[in-house]
Amino acid sequence: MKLPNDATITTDLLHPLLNTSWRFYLLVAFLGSIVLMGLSTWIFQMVMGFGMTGINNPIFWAFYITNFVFWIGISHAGTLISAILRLVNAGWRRPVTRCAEVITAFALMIGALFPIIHLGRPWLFFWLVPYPSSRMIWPNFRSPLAWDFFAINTYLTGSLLFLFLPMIPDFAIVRDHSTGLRRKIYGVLALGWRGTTKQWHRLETAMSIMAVGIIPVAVSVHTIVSFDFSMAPVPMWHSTIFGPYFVAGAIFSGIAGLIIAMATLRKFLHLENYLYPLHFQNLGKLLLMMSLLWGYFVFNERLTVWYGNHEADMNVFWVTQTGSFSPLFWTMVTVNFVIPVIILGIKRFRTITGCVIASCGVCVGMWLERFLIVVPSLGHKYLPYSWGTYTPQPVELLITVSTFAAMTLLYTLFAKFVPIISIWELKAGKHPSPALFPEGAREHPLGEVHI
Amino acid sequence: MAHKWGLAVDLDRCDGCGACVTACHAENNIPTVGEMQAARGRAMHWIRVERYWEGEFPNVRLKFRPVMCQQCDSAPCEPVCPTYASHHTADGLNAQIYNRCIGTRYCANACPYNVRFFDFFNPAWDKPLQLQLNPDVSVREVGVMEKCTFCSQRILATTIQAKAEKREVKDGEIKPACAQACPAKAIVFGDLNDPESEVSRLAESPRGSKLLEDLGTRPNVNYLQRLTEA
Amino acid sequence: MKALYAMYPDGHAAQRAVDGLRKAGVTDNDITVISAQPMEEFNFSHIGHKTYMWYIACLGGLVGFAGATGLAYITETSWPINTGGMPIVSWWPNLIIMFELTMLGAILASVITLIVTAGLGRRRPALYDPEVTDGKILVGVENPRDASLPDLKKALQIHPNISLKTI
Amino acid sequence: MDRRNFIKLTALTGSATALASCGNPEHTIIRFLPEDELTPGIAEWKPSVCPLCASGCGLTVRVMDTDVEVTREGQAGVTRMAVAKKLEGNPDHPVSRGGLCARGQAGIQVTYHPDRITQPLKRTGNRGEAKYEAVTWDQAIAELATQLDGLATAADQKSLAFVTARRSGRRATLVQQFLAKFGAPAAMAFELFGNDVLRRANGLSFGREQLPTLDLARSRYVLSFGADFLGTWNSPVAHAEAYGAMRQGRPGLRGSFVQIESHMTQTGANADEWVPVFPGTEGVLALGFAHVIVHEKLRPADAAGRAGALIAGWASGLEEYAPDRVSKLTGVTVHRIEEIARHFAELRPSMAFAGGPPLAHTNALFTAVAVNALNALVGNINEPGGIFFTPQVATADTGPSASGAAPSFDKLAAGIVAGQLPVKVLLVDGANPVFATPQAWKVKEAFAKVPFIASFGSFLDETSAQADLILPDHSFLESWVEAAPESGSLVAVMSVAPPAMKPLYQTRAMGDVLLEVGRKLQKPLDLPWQTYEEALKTAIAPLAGGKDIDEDWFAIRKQGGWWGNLSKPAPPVAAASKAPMTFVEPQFDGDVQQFPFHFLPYPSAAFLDGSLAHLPWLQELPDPLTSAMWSSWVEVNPQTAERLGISDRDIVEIASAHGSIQTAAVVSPGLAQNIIAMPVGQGHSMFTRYATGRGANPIAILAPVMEPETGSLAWAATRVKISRVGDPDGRLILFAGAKEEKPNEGLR
Repeated sequence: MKLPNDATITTDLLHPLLNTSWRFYLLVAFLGSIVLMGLSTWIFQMVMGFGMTGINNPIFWAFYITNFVFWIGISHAGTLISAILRLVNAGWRRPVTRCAEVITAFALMIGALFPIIHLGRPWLFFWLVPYPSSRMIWPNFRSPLAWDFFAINTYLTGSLLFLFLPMIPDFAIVRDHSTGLRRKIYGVLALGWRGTTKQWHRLETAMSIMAVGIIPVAVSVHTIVSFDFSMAPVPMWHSTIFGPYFVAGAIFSGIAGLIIAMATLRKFLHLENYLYPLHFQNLGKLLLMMSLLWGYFVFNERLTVWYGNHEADMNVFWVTQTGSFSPLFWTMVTVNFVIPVIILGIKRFRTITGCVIASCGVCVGMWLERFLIVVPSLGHKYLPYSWGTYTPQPVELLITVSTFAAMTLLYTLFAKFVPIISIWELKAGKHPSPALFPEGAREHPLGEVHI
Repeated sequence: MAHKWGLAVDLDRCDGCGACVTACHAENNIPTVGEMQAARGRAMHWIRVERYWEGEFPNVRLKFRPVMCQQCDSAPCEPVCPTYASHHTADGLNAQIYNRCIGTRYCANACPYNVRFFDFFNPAWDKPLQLQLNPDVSVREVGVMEKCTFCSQRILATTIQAKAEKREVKDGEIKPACAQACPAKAIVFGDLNDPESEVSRLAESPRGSKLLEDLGTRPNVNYLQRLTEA
Repeated sequence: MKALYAMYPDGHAAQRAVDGLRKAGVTDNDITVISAQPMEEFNFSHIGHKTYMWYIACLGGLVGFAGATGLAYITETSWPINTGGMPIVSWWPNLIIMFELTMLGAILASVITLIVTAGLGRRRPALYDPEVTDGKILVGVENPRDASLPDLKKALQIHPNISLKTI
Repeated sequence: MDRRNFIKLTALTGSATALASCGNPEHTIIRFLPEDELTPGIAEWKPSVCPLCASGCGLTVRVMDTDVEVTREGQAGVTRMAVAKKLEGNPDHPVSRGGLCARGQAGIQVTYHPDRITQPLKRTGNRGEAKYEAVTWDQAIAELATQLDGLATAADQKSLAFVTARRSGRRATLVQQFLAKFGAPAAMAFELFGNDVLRRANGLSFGREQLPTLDLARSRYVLSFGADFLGTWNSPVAHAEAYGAMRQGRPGLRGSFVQIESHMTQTGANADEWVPVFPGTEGVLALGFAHVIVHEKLRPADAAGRAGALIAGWASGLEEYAPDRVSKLTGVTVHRIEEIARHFAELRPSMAFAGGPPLAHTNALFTAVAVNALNALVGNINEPGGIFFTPQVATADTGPSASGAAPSFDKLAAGIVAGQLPVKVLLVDGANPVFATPQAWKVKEAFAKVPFIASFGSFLDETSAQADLILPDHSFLESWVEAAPESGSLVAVMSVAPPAMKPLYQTRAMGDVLLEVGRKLQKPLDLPWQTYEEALKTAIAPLAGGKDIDEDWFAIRKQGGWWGNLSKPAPPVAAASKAPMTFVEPQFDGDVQQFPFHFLPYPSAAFLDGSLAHLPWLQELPDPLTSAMWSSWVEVNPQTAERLGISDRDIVEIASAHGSIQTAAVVSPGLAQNIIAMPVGQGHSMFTRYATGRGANPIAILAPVMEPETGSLAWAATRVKISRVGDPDGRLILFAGAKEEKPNEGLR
């Protein structure tokens, strides 16, 4: 396999931008129709009334909130991971960072949509925004939902900038390699980037500041999402472990999502020369670690509840362990823990395919985890007379499906209009900073350091 | 001195007949959701008579407990509402401002008593059933939370009347629909800040206890236990 | 003449040109080096690496923090709603919002600094050559004094087949 | 059935305006001037009387002004009207004392029911098809008059029959006078859950042919034999009020209460001691108690007096009712029998009473008399904290009495079917026998043979649907309403109240219609009154005993009735001669092998005998024990359910020798293994949009077994078999959380 040089890097990575196949249009049309279906379903739900969903008394939250937490979790793939890799300057990050950060941006947008979809009166969602209304009634900053609003917006802004800044030099490259309208557009996007040493320095500095800033924000976001639950006196919600538990789970599902995305790109954009098995193995190891961490958290949560033996908690506990929700629970344990540990723990299985299989399982499992946190607890609060059960209705299923389509669609379009691998960072790999590497050390363009 | 409205429910008087439930529907314009919605667990009863079986035949016992909003002093439903739709009033009630509610349903999750109800559809009354609607109570539109108000419309009417007559509200002058209907007089409403009021007197009772007290919600409803033998 | 520059195939050549210019008494601030990627290992790449961005970011953070504190306090006191014995201004929850806005402030501050100091988004035409993106390295001097032109030319002409360009 | 057309028809005007009012009513609908001066937004409280059951609770009605769609002279429009908003108990009324049961609260929906009959209707289709055309009142009354004239000219007045649900009060008097003057037999009062046995027994034991009034408030020990007195029996609101006082009304003294029944009722749920017995053996148990009391010399046997004399072997110490034998017969342990007996005798004042299923067996009269004897033995009659008999206001005034007593309803039906009783004209008021009688009675077939049927019903139910002519009555809020409570009060009561609001539709008070028909006949009946109000006034105003009858009348109607001590209360009726009675095993219809279960239908808390199933509030009211809404169910003991493979919500078939029904099962610990219980009320084939085709009707499969002495239906004397026929299909709707969610029980 030949190592790409500067020229081939540019041509290879610009290839998808500059020529388009009919398959692309077909895919976009297909995904787009599903997304439209989802939107119309939502409108239908608003017109007919929220009763179209399976929500009832007392299960007031279900699918939509599950999706919300799930997508916010997925969003923890990119920015967090790439920020960490940037800070430790792991060379192998270079081809990975952008496709990771894109996931964050889009997953956040989709995730942030669900709290609005789930509102009884979605057309009033802006009452969450702190603006000086006529009667000067402001949002209630005691409400975890208000915290969500701030946290998600900060994280979204940060992630978008974090994604955009490194794209500027690449836009410049596209600008210089294209003509006509495309040249104009990318010219604007490139903000007149030239590539002077000063600009490179500023860019690098900004990126490291952002990296430092974005990590605590990412952690805070999912902690706050977990507060949505742990702040309420609901059996098995009201737990101090939820913060780290959710963050770990988020990164867990995030990495899984990233692996799937990378494998897809590698296959369809023919990036075999850039995304090596090495990357998947590294991410696979990361996933394995998170899987173990997740198992550790679940064990903690369950064991403490079981020892605490509080009646209300135990009702929920048994319903999930052996009751009507147990099939879901044990599926979750299998696909989140057993399978990943087997596949990723054994080197021979830690292939690209292996990683993808494990990741798909993890995505399913993490969705189930959120569902199992939301629904059984609400269905089994303190007074058994007011217990309830839940069955999802078509609108919820359709909207859920359509968001997965939306994610794929956005990703496809992005890969179409932006080099999915940061060109300049790949090239920069050839020019390591002497501060970081001893004399004679040489960083392989794809990340491995050879001394 | 500000009022602090509270209820005392004497479970030894309550015979579980359900008069309070229908009375509440009649007073507060609570819609009947109908067979389909009831089957999906959306029946709205601001007050419900919970019943719990104990033991097996023939040594079987049954206990009734009317459960309405407990109007907690530190109510879990209040701080979680992002729009202040669910908030605390000066006389100690957990008020719900329907127009401020955007329907996050967070308050309902936070409520340990499950006494908050969500309007899944716009309420409808087959004509001319709407003629019965109480003009003093607003009808809730789709997508908002609603709950027991201790019949705030009655509280308001009486307090205004008292003010107009330049006097204090007399104990027992205000009766929520449930208390007024209850044939066994099991539900007593009054001002807990007034040590002379009957509800305060009953709150002193050794039989008295509060529902899910250990959650620290500090409810304003006192349940007087039903005695088991003579 | 706006600028005088030449394209070099690799970092070593560019480095020699830069050194030449320096010998010719041109200060670093007047030397423009443009490359398709940062080239940390070459001395010329350190031109203009001094920046206060970190401090500005911290400043932005402080602004965000102050803003959040103000927002929380003002909004919570502007409508003194009955919270049933809980504090009107409750700092523990507010801390979360303060934290988020602090980070937001820092991030925005650094991005703005980047845009301003790196001269991004400016309209006026600047010294540039698309060949850069093919891997060539541009070294040049903007608005040279006519007097010094010969020296500059000599300094940039490190090799016969380097063609000097002007705009 | 073709309800759609029916609604189109009856709601003709209403729906027309409704359609027109889409958009801007002010522009499309004529606005009539308000008939009376209103103070906008100010509520007025008017007295009324609740007619939904026989208790006769006094109401106060909250009346406020509202826009109402009405038709005046056939012109649809909107007017401002004072309409009822809420019903409350009348605090001054001696029966309700300010309280009101769930059914009473929902009573307001009778007036505003969307499927009310709004004008006279004449049948166009076949019977039961419910195809009607609107006619004017003149036409309708003329029609009825001609039918009656037809009988008169044929000198066949005897073949006019009148079926009603009420047995007392001026309305009954008016009917009775009408029939008497016309020369027809007396009206037939038909109630499924009637208490004729108890009345007869009280007549025998105490000379009072009426239901007892329970002075619970002052009692210390209450012994109830199967009576659901807090839920559906006798005068529930009065009982509940007194019950509250009994429990917590007396500082330091809490009355205790023992319920003896074979199926847990809402009342039984409140008992300190719940004693299940074998069905039909309650009387033996009562005598077992008496035996203990007498033998332990707690009371002398002769203390029972006249009541005791009715029991064979009373004087000789009730030897065949020794605890061990009683224990065998009833399934109650000897120890328990003795304990309860001692408490009953020592914790005075005490009381015992029987009602419901125990009095729906073939040996019911014996049971009732036995309980009476037990009461008398301990001396609880007309004693504070014991049993009283409310002094009855004599509302039936002198006049010709009906020619010949009415046959019991089953005999009437059988007679018609067999052709021995040629009923030519049948008038129905407030009763729904087609629904509330066993199919074995063939009531529907009987009605099919009657040439002309007229109904005064406000709704199209199974019986009205058989009618050729419907003369819709006002709702009770729109008309003069009265009740002469038979029990529930310690003083004499006559509840009466003027209309609380103006009529919404072209309906007329049944009393006025009868009076007008009487005038319109070829040979006018010259009844002593011109209007129903007059009929009420003449009898009730004098009760006050004031000088100016009009003043008295004004005061009475203002407070919603008259109550107080009668100047000359009616004396007890003389002792009817009756041979001493002895216990005979209750007879059950159906072979024990083939039909192993006792079938126990019981009045449902929401619908009583089914007459209230059309009220949405009551449909959605969770049942006190099962929490079921909008559905019917059958209760099965857990062991039985396990044995038959039945689990909650499964669909089961209940078959008696006379038919079978299907409904959902509720596994309940509140009844014995050999009993299954089912609430009455659902299963209407036609009763407005809210009740039609919902659930199953247990009365249908009851055996035509009668209590021999009174000829009333022994509705607890049927045996059935039960089998699982299907998986849960969602027809049973429970408000309470699912019971499944206790998965840890297996593991602990």
